[in-house]
Amino acid sequence: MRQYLSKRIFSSILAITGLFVVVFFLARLTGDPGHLYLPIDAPLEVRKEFSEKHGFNDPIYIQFGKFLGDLTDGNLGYSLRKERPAIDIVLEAIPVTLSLAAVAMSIALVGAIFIGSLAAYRPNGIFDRISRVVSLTAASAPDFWVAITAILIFSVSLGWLPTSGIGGVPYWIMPIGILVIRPLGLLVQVVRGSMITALSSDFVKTARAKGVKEKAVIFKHALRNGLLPVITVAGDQAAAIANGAVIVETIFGWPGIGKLMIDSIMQRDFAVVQASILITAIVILSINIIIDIAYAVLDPRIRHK
Amino acid sequence: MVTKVSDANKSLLKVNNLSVSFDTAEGSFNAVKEVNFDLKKGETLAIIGESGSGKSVTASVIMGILTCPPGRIKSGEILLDDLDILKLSDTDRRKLMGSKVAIIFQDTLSHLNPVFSVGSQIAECFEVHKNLSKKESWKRAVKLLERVRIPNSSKRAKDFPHQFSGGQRQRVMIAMALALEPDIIIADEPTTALDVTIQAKILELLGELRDERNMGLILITHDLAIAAEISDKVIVLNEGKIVEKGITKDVFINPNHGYTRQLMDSIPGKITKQKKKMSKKFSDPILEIKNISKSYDTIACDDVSFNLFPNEVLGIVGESGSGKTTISNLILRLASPSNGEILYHGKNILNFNKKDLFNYRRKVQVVFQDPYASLNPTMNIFDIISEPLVIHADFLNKKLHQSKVSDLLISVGLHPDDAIKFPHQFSGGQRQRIAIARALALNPEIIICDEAVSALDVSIQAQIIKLLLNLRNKFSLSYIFIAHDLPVVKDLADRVIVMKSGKIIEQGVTDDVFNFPKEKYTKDLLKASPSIENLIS
Amino acid sequence: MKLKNLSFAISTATIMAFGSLFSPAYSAGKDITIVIAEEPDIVDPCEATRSVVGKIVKQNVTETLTEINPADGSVTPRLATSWKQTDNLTWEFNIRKGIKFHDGEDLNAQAVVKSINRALNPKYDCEIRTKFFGNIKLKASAIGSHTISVKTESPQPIMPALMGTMTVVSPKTQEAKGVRDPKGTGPYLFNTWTPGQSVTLKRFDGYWGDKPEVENATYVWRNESAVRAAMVKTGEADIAASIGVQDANDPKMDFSYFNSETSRLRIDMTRAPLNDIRVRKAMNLAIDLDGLMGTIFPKGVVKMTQIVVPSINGHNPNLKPWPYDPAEAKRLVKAAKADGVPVDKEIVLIGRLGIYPNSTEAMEAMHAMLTEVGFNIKIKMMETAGWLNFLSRPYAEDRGPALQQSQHDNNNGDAVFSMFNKYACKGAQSTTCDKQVDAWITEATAATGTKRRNTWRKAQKKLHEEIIPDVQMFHMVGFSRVNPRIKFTPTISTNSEIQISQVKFN
Amino acid sequence: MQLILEKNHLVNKIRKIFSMFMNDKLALISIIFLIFMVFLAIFGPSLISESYTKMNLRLRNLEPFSFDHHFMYFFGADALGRSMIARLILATQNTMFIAGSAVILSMTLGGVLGLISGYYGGTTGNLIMRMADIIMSFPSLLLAVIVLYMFDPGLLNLVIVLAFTRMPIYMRTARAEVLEIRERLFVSAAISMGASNLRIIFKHIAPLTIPTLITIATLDFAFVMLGESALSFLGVGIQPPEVTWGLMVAQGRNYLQIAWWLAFFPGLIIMLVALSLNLLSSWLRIVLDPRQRWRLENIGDKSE
Repeated sequence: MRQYLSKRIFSSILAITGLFVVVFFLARLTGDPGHLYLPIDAPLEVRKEFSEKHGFNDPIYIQFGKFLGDLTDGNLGYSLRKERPAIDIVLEAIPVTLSLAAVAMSIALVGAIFIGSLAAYRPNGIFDRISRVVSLTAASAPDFWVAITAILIFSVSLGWLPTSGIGGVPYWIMPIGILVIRPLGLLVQVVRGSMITALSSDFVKTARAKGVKEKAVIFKHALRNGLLPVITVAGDQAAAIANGAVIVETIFGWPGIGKLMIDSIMQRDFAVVQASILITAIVILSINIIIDIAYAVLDPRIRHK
Repeated sequence: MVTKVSDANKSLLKVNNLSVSFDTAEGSFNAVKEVNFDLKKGETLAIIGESGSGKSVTASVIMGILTCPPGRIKSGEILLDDLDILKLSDTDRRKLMGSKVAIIFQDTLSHLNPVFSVGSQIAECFEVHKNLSKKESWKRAVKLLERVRIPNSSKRAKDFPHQFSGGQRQRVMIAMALALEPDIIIADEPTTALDVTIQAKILELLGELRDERNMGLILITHDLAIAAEISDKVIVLNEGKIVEKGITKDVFINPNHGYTRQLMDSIPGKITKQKKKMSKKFSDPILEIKNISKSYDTIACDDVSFNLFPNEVLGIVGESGSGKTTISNLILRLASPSNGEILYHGKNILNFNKKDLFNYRRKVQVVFQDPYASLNPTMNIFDIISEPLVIHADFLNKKLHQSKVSDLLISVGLHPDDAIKFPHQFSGGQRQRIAIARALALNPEIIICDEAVSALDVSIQAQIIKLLLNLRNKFSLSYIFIAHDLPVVKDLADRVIVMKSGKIIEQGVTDDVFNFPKEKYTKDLLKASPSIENLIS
Repeated sequence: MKLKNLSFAISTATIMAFGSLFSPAYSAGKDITIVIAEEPDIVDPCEATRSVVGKIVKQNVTETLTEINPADGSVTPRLATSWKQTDNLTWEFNIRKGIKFHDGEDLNAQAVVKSINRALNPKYDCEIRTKFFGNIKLKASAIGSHTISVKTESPQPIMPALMGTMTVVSPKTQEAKGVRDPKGTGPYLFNTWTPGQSVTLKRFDGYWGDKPEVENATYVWRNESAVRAAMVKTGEADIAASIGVQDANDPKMDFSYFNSETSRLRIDMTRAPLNDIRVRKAMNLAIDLDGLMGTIFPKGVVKMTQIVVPSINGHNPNLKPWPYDPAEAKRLVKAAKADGVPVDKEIVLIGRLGIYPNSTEAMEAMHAMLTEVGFNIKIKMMETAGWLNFLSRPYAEDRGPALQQSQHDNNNGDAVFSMFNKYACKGAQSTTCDKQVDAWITEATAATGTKRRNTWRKAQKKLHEEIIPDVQMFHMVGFSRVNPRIKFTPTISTNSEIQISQVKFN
Repeated sequence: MQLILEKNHLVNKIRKIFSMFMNDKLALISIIFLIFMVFLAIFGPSLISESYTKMNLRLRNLEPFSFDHHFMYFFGADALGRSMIARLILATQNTMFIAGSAVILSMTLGGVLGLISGYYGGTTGNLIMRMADIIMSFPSLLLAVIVLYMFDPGLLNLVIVLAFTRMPIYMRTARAEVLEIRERLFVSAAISMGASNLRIIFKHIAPLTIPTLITIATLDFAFVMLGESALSFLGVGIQPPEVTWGLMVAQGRNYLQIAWWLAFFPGLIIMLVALSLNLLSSWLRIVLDPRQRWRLENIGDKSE
């Protein structure tokens, strides 16, 4: 297990490095940021002088070399736009997204386990059918559309919730709600599937033959096994929820990493793009490693490999 | 005293007119038809039947773990202490499960929950039924493990099912069943997957415990020999119906029903006489195995040498882990040995170039143990059987494939129309025939049968063995016949090799080895295999 | 007793905590909330001409030397009380006396000079320099305690208007680097900035002018127009600067106003078939501007005849907008085709996403109408950076014929801020080169008074009638939503500044 | 005779599949709906007259469900007065094309890469899996945005980008399946017959992975559609005058207060298609899992 983990960490580092190089070049291929920094009417000479000064005219490999040099000093670059170290900006944004994602994911997981288990107990029963259609319908709608409709309904028409922004519990309800539906819909199906498998496993028969109560059969014997595939999918959802965060943060004005990335890509604020991608990738890969550990904790067969 | 006697005669369990059906797309079929039996204290009832005979379904019904749907109990009652448990509420019934009646399953790896330690799974019985504290339950669980002779039990209790060997897991299962000292234990094929020596020990333990606690034991098995060794009473099930019923000795000595007789005839070790007619002319060996060794994590095969002669059946016997499959893989060049050489007609196959190897593969074919896994489920039978012909395209004109496949199907006892079907439409025995047809397609010299009949019911086993013998005569084949089951080898092989831990322990002409074993291990093996002869004689 | 107190305190605290948790932060009292479209990345007053920064700091935190009256383009005093031109190249400004910066520094000639030098420091790419003073060599010096002189290498007759962009900051302000806590002389102090969430301004008690009513102003930002509009509707915000026309559906709170933007399609005149005047004429004739008004474009837009809006000095009021005459357009296309002009060639219509509300639909409409008269148009909508690559020189050599959706904002009083860049031979975004127009631009730039105005007007006329470098569209209107609890009328300058001191409560 | 038998077999097979559909009414409705949509995608655009797709500012934001105009305006008209029905049909073709080709492309590429990685293992296999890691360690939406900023958001690029971001799931699944299938006996049997690597991969292993991959692909189709609409929201989706449902929702969102139908109808269709695909996929999963198939076989029995 330990060997597996260290291998996993090593390959993650490899992946991050690869991603980083790819993004560096990709970003630079999207064009000279000088146009964007300067006003539209800026004279040609000013433009030239600007690119010269910030090294945007250098060949890309020289830019990369410079960047690597900075990196070895622990410097992730400096945002020309915001005149601050990129890492500061990213570290400000990441807790927002993390808390948003953590709350959303917890709700999705708990909800999915509950709904999915009940649905699996009587496959094709009425609860199963209803929960399937409802969860899948919700997960099938474009999220930005749901978000704006929700604002119009719950804030403007009904006045129950604030439209947007950061604050107490009411401010969380809509963003979380939007962020939850897709993973919830997906996870309900995964839980349902793996619980059906678990509930029809032989060891469930053994438990029943022992006279174990039905509740314990479902929530102890079956669930513990049924959770394993759920955890894997939940891990894959980590990156997907970052996608959702881009949309939710943009609409609800949450200063998270998703919005930051989109904004900085649009503004060609390369330092911020790179720093945020690096941090996001580290977070996502860490989550995956944590999930591997969780998997091993839950499944002794993996632990002893 | 009087009460005691009547007590002893009282039935612990009575099954009356039990009928169970299953609903499928093809319609509903009756898996169990009006089954009656009873069980008394200290008594062992063997339920004998081949796969699909309804024996396990009966056990599931008694334990209340039949999956419904698709299963459906149509009629009948199950009296446990005069209480019809089919009429009880789930809660009341649950109280009896494990405490009055407990079950031991065949496939212990899947029947034990993989994510809980064995100790906690045994302790759960006490927590559920006796409301004991966790600590006390654990203590008792450890004691039980000790009773079923798990060494170092206080430590092993914390281990998980996958950390135990098959035999040990079966002991854990038994411990779990014993936990609440039930009146009845149902053992559903408890030893099927185990080696003979371990099987003997488990059966011994079960008998011992039955006597110690004066329990009733229901032993469900397909193996007549096991039933003969351990049971007092026996019922024979065929297609859900009881065809024969009575005291074990009576049934085996004097079977009434045709099906029982057929089962008795199929017991391996009886075809011996037909085989003897074959005269053997020792010529140059086709295959010479010289000092081969191979190790994976452990040593799988260590300095093994033997020869295979034309038109000979060579049996290789050994328990799991003895290295017999490794040898098959080495000969098939699915793996390479770390040492030694394999000569085919005097040429070392390990030095073969691509073309030589390709030609070699044409001459050496294989039939694997598991007919469910050895046929590609996405290909139809024609594609499967003709695949060797497609690969070795120069062997036969493509236009002739159709008729060749038809011929092959006929020669293994199937119908040419079967060619358009898919593997899942066939039974295990039929699939094995298909695998044999495929092996014959290229007119090979050698067929390696790697546990080719182990997974089959006895009656089917007998048919396949007969088929193999016929084919040998017809096509002058040589077989390497690998098995863990000694009687099967006895039926078929001209010579036998006994293996243990990667080494050849003993080899010789079949009858010599079976009748006058030289090595202790061979003797142990022979002794451990249950047999009806003991009962009859 | 103590225990009782404690429990009372705890329960009160809990109630308050929950209260604040469960009620949205509605603005109340003398505080207002303003919701804008995007977060400022920097708030340095030197960037105040950028609309996102200007809306926060301009005339609120920092003030300019002069101010331009949006109604007629005239220049009025702000921090400078008066000014005069001493010779062709030199201007003198008198600075208001007795003013202190937010950090306690005195406003005097030295401070103003320092502020100008800071803005024009080539090490700092501040927008005042890059946008307005990029081509001007300028030297500012103090010639009295409260008088400065500004000397340029070439005549700058509109120096007072240019000084309307020059924000004055405390002399202690850091050089050559943007600041995140600007100190000016304005009626509001820059109070807090929580990145990603809000900026707050607080009333400055030492302000030299009238004491404004609003005590605290909070700026928040939301990308979606619908959300901005909803926030004012629900009372979460008081002013939503710039909302889409489709969201401006409540006459009680929505204002429309000219926003000084002029929208057009720039024609790349260097590429066939666009180098043929009949083609350019046909394009203008093909557009049903009346049909677009009140549908894709808001009702109040005005058909343009030239790049600058009517309030700008140099606007020619005598020009007539193009009529909608598809038959004539088709005839012209046919005629051009007959002369061998490759009118069938694919022309790319480069649009920019979100340049104004409905920008994509607008391009779809333009596409439909141009296609109708026989052009082969392909729409290519781009985000800002990509779009910019096509907008300014140097142009790609291998480019094909293109129309570019663009919008120009000039609320600085004079046509000079538009004409050179758009239409001079060397203009950064010009594709036309007419010697006559070029000469007029040079002439008008150096001239003053009526001559200046008339020269601009001549140039406008020729461009409109004989050169036709644009498919002309509209002088645009903007929409803002204002909470009825306050009195604030958005104007043409609301795009670039929101003077909180003008906000009154109802 | 062979032929007749084969035909019968085929008929039986179809009958069986049909009866399995009959047993899951939701799946039946889904497949009928999807077939209708495919039909619409292929033939729809040629059936609608050009006049309905033309700008008609008089009918701008025409309200739906009115009979005053031609039935093509029954679902109202958009901001340029184009018939919603006509637009939706045009969008069907584009959406189906984009999502369909993206899914097929990513399934094929990802599947083959996964097969290779699983079968050969070693450095190549690891390298391929690291590639999957890289793609997965980053929100796909942003990757797509970056790439589409770099290249035009044309139809082809859109397909490539969407396919690329969905690839890892196929790579991982195919690889995992191969690692398992590779150990099965029929593969050993094929090797001992002398079958070549290519034959083993494509004849023996690939067909077994396909059902799983197709199940994922059905789901993925929905994901790709939603991803495409998210790209439209961010402005890098398909470019007008081409249209997809996603673009219609993205453009219509601005009009939610005054013309809700602009975003509602395409949103509804996306939802219905995604839902149908989801239902179909869960049906497929059951059909392809022999342990669960009885659920479908068995219900019918009772209803008969």
